Amino acid sequence: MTAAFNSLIHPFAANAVMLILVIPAASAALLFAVRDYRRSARLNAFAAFLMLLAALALLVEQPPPGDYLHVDDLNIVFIILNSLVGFTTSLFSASYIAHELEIGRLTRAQLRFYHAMYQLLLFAMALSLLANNIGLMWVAIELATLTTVVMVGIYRTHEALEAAWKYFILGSVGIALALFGTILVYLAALPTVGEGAAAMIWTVLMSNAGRLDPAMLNLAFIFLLLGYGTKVGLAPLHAWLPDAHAEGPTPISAVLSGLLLNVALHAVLRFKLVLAANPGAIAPGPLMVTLGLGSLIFAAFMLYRRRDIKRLFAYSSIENMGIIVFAFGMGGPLANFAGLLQMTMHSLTKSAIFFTVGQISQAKGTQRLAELHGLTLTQPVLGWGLVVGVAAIAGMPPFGIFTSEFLVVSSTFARQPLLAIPLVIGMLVGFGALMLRLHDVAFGNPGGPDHPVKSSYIPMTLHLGLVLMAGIYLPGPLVVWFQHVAEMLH
Amino acid sequence: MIDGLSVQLAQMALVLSLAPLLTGLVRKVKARLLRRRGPPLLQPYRDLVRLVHKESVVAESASWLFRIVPYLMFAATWVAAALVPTFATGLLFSWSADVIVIIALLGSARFFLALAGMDVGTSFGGIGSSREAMIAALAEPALIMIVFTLALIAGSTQLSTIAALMLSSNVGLRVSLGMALVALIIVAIAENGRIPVDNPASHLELTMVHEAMVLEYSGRHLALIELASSIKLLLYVSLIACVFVPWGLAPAGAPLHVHLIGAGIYLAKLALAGVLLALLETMIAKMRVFRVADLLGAALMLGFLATLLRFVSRGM
Amino acid sequence: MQHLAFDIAHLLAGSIVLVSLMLLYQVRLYALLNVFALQAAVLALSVSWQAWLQDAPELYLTAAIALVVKAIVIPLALHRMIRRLGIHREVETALNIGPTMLAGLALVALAIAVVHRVSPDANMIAREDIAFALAVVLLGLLMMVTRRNAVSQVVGFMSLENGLILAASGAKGMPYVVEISVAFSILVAFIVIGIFLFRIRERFDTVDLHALDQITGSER
Amino acid sequence: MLATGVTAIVLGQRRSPPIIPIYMLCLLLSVAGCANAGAYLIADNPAPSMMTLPIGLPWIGAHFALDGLAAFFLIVVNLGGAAASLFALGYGRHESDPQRVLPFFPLFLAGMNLVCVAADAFSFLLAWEFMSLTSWALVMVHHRDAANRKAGYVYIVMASFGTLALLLAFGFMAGPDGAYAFSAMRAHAHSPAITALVLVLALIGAGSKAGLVPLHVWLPLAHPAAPSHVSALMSGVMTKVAIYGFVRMTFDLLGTPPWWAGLVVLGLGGITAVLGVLHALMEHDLKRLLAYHTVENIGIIFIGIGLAMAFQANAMKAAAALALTAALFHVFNHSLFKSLLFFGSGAVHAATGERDMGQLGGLGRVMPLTSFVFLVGCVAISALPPLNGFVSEWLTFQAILLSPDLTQFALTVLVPAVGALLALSAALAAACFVKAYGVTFLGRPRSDAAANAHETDRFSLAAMFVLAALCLFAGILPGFVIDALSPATIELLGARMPIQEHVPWLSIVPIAESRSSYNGLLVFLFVTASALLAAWLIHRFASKELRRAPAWDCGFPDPSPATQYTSESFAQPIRHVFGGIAFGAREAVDMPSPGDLRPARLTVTLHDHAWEWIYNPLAHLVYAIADRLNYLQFLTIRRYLSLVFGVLVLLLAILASWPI
Repeated sequence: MTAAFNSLIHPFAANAVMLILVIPAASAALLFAVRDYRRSARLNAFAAFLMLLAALALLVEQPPPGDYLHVDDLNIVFIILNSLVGFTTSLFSASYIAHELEIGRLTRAQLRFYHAMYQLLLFAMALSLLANNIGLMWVAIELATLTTVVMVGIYRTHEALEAAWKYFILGSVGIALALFGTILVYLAALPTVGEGAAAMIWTVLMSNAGRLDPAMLNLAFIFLLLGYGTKVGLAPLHAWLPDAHAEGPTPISAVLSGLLLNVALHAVLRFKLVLAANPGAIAPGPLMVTLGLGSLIFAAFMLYRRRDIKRLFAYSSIENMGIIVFAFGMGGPLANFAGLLQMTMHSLTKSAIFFTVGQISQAKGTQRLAELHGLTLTQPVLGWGLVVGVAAIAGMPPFGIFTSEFLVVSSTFARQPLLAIPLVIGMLVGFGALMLRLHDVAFGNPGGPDHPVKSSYIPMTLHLGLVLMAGIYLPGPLVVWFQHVAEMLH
Repeated sequence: MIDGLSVQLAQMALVLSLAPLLTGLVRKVKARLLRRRGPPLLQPYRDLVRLVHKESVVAESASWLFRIVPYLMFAATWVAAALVPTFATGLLFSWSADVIVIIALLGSARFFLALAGMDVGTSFGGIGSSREAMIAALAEPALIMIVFTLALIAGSTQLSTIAALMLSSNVGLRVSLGMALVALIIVAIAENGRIPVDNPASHLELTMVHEAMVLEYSGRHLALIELASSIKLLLYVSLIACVFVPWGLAPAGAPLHVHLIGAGIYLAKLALAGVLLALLETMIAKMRVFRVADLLGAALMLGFLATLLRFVSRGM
Repeated sequence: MQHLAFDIAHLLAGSIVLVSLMLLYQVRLYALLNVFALQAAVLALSVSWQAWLQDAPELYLTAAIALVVKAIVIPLALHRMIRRLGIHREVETALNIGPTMLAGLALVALAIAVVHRVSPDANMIAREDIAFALAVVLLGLLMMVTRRNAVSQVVGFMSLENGLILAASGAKGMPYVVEISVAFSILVAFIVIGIFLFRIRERFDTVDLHALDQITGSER
Repeated sequence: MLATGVTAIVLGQRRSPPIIPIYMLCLLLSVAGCANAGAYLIADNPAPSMMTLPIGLPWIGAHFALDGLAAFFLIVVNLGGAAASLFALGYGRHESDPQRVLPFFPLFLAGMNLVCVAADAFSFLLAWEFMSLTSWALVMVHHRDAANRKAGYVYIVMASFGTLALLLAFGFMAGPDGAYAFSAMRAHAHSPAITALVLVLALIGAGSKAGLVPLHVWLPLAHPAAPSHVSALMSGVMTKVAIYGFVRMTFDLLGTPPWWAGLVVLGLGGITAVLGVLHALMEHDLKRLLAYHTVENIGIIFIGIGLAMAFQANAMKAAAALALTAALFHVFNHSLFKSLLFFGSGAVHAATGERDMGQLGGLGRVMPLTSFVFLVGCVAISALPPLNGFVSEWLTFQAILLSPDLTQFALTVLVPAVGALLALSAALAAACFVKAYGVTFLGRPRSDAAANAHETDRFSLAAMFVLAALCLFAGILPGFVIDALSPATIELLGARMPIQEHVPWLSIVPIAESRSSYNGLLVFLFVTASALLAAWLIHRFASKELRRAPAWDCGFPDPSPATQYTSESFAQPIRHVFGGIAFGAREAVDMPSPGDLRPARLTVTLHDHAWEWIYNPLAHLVYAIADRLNYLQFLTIRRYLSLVFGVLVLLLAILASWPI
């Protein structure tokens, strides 16, 4: 493959792109070898950091698209977000996992495995984001799925294995559907683009999207939407998501919510663009709007009956994904901008929340909501961190999600008032549920044991700080950039 | 200016001096109607003087409020009465307060009296205050409604203006006015604690309202309260008089003899009103406290209806 | 000649659909496995026919994989598993055979109706093949949904995959068909191993952890 | 710009733990804010000052503007803020865990200031919701009490509900291209349909914050839950900020409202006023009583606003100016005396640890100063002359008297009814505060806590006395306040009340001398003069000796304070009259048979219709749906697959039947 690169891509940028892929791949291989878990944790964080640097380098210069990989504004957003959250999560997981080892939930062997898998996951996600070839994209997402399946099951508890199994089966079906969609896209492109790999290259598809066979595209999009939508966690394809979040290690929950969902969403967006560029095909918007609204309202109601704090926030991820998909489905510069913003903010906030939740569950020794009370008294930092995080995720100012939800709702209402009503209702219902749980967890009379928390608060504070800043002030370049992407998605 | 001032002062003195007389008159006539001889006309004055010279006994549990309330109440009532045209419209300070303010002044007098009733911390004081509050809660809106009716007819809430307009007899007979009159009479009876709402002569604890509130008062304080309540009665009488039977009211800046005539006619009106009130009180029985609500509700409805008529059609 | 070639291709594809319907019809696990092996064989045949048709030699590899892995290895493995785990031999249906067959026919009709929308100017072979492939995929899903045994669900998943391979091989000059078929075989292998590891006797949903500890000897 | 300064410094200061500096700082900043806004109002022909910061929503930025309306409300906010800070200087010492109050108190103030100066939808809503968030945090200060947690929950949900309503309204006014700046919205002409929708949404949004019936349910829960100085802010000031939002949206951004809007607002206002005061009468918790009274006063204010809308719709500018002035005047007054009363209740709470009036009584002797200022507050809120509450109600009455000229029949029928409701609520308010003051401060102490109470600290007293003085000032010299309000009315309605400062004897004349006029100063002087005169005469010429003796009480002196009238027994006659309609009140007497020694029991059940008809059903609905959907959490993999399969088949079917 490297040969293809050197021939196709400008050296420097090629290096950046290559690095993004090579670093995690190499370190994954390396981490399999490293025995000492402390060193491996450090190595893990370091590799993630390098990857972040490489991703930032893409801002400086973007290589021209190649047959396999390409970089455009759209996936740069995702890549940088991914590597950032990946880095912070690796920081968090270093301390978290150490604690898990102490209390004996994990063995050293599993730990090695864990770190290697972590890097492998980063690699898979980066690959699927960078892939210009829809087949490659599919492979990468399958890889990411398998990795996370293994990670979810790592605790070997009955629940964990069931969750992993459920995830695995549903995921495989999703993968199969996505593959069928991919084949259909190829067939749609066959008459115009001609045989061979060219018909699977996204840029090529885009450039003559207008002349692809619409009926075939429609068929393909349905399969792709369902296949990748399973990964996005859209209701009713969401079933794997809550259990996987609840039973896996918390850093993995953070990565799942913060990153993997975005990756799948990115895939959906790619094909949405192809479809939108084709006059004859059905408009993808309504489909996505419907699915988004459905997920939002469904998840909002599901929040009420949750007993496990991680499952609770898993459902809130579904809710947010619903809003994001809704926004992209609405289209238009405002809504797209809002969708991007919401996605970024959700990744940051939700991972921060999972950091907090992980530390809470370590401090209290349970994830059951019924046993968590009055955290602001016993664990002030965690308690207030959770309050801030939930306030942010619930769309309270002065946090970024308020901005994006403001844009989504107001722009929707101006264009499609009838759509805005269920949207608002869903938001309100979800808000009520989150606040209800927050009151019980963060306030009231504390109970249960209190172990000291060793893991660092830095990732959480960093994320929440970013979200806060975004709520008050969005830097100009970022705005311009997002607007450009929004235009591109339009 | 000068005569305005003189009229004002004359009226203030007049209401102060006439009020006990009216009370005495009512008592006398009632007694006569009941085949009793009854107290002499001037008995109220004697009572006041005696009370004023007695020492006043204050309960141990009474607070500072208990002792200033009588003065406040008396002052508020007196000022209110001073602003209702009795025999002349040209009151100097009539512009300083319209009829709404007058009502509100009476309201604050009642407010403080009710507080005083609760001050000592006895059960009967509480009874009185709470019933008074209930009565007032219905009487005041009714009064406001009546005022609306008048104000909408006269295009003003200034009593002098209203009276002047009524005098200028281009008002004619109106349905709304009639309703307002009936409502006003009911309210007046309720506000002054006359039968059938309350019996000023009663000392049967469970039925009394006003008397229960002032139960703990004695001496000069009691005197002031008694005086205030008789002034209040006078006020209502002269209110009804100046709005509904304004004849004989001396217009502003009229020569002296007109004022004297006006004063004479006013005295006649007072006497008439006293006799009528006595008649009414002897004819009907006191009603249970919670029936009062129905009576006052009726008054409120009447007042509201009158206002509504005024709103929807100018003619009525 | 060319026309005849297409007809043969269609014949094979159609017969795969037919076999899928037969799969739905089975009530005993062994019979189910046998029929599935038959389907795999037919698939191998059609794939190799496509290889000859498009003279794409790598498709022969795909055909071989289909033949070896899915027609022979996995059925045998499942046979042994059924015997080992003492899974009883009946196919438990969530929906009875009759209705399932009707649903299957409806799905085939739906598949054809959907693909019929595709403008005919797209080359014929693709169009027809897609119709059949789609039908096979849907039938596989139907199988997974209406059968309760883990084994029969695996079979359903694999027949779904057969549909994918069919579509891929039908797509003229589609790259990575081999890789895809390999990847999928791995996936299927995972599932089968999973079933074996977790001692999933009857249902997909209940994993038996005790067995796992015996196997991996991990302390918890 | 001032408010941003407030925010900045406040944000800088907020983390430092000690009490004094923070409240001092808030005090100074608030006073500065007052001065600034006041200077703006006093200045002849003031020009609105704009300012845009490159924060908030990108490509629009955060607009801030200071105009008459904003300046007036800034005064209200900062006056309340200053008083609360001053009060808190003393009261804050009683706080159990101050570190939960200190960070949010300044932020809360800052949020309210920001709302008043925000000039684009985004920063407005941001400040609005920020205000809710911080106040929610303040409500949750005493979170160990489950009732407070419930209060906080209801509050935050209602708040975000209101915010979403406002958000939708702004979305409508901004249009699809997102013109969120207020200036753009003003320029933009709105179609009737949109105007109607925006009005309804604004009413819901602002009403839910202000406590308009039936959106008031959170208010009596949340306000008492917070520490008293915060309750004062929430009740006295934050509700006013909501009023500001409503006035801003309806009069300023939408332009001339349609007449039916006035109808709706009037009706709601009237109902709110009466229901609020009736609820207050039924309360025996002092702070809840005050909170319900806030509901009543909000109703009165909305009556004024509704009248203004009706007049404006009929192009009766002068009348509209009168009505709006009355409303805004009442806003000012209510912020004064409601803060004062909440401070008083806080002082009582600090001295006795009790909020239940059933445990209080006789505080007038142990806390004379507090009881005096509290009395002033009671007289003011009961709309009795010569204090300020009366003036605004008097103005409202004057406005009502102008309304026969309205052309719409519905209005001419509704307005007198609303007038009756207004009068009723005023009378009931008087009754209610006779009860509140009498039971709390008069009579004999009902508990040891009340008996051993002692006067509060200097700061608290200072705060309360300042407010009382302001109440008196606004009551006897209302002309100045009215003139200060004129810039706002001119901006919103293009009209103003006649200039009052040249009227002789400082009396106020709404329309014309002949029509009506009122002179608080003279009335005040007359009353005090004649009272003093009477006192002097009697003490001079008649007896002035005084003897303390046990209470007579018709010869049944009762030893136990329990025989005093309690708040429930005081309200009983009124409950008899109104309870049936307002609360569906039921009484059940359980009288033991003769010879039976157990005590007789009288149980009274009251129902809050808002809860029973709206909120509980909603909650049940949500939970029912949640339960239904919850089955989806426990399906087997096969069923999940069948979900996926179903969706797939559905989509394919749709596609197959899609018309090309």
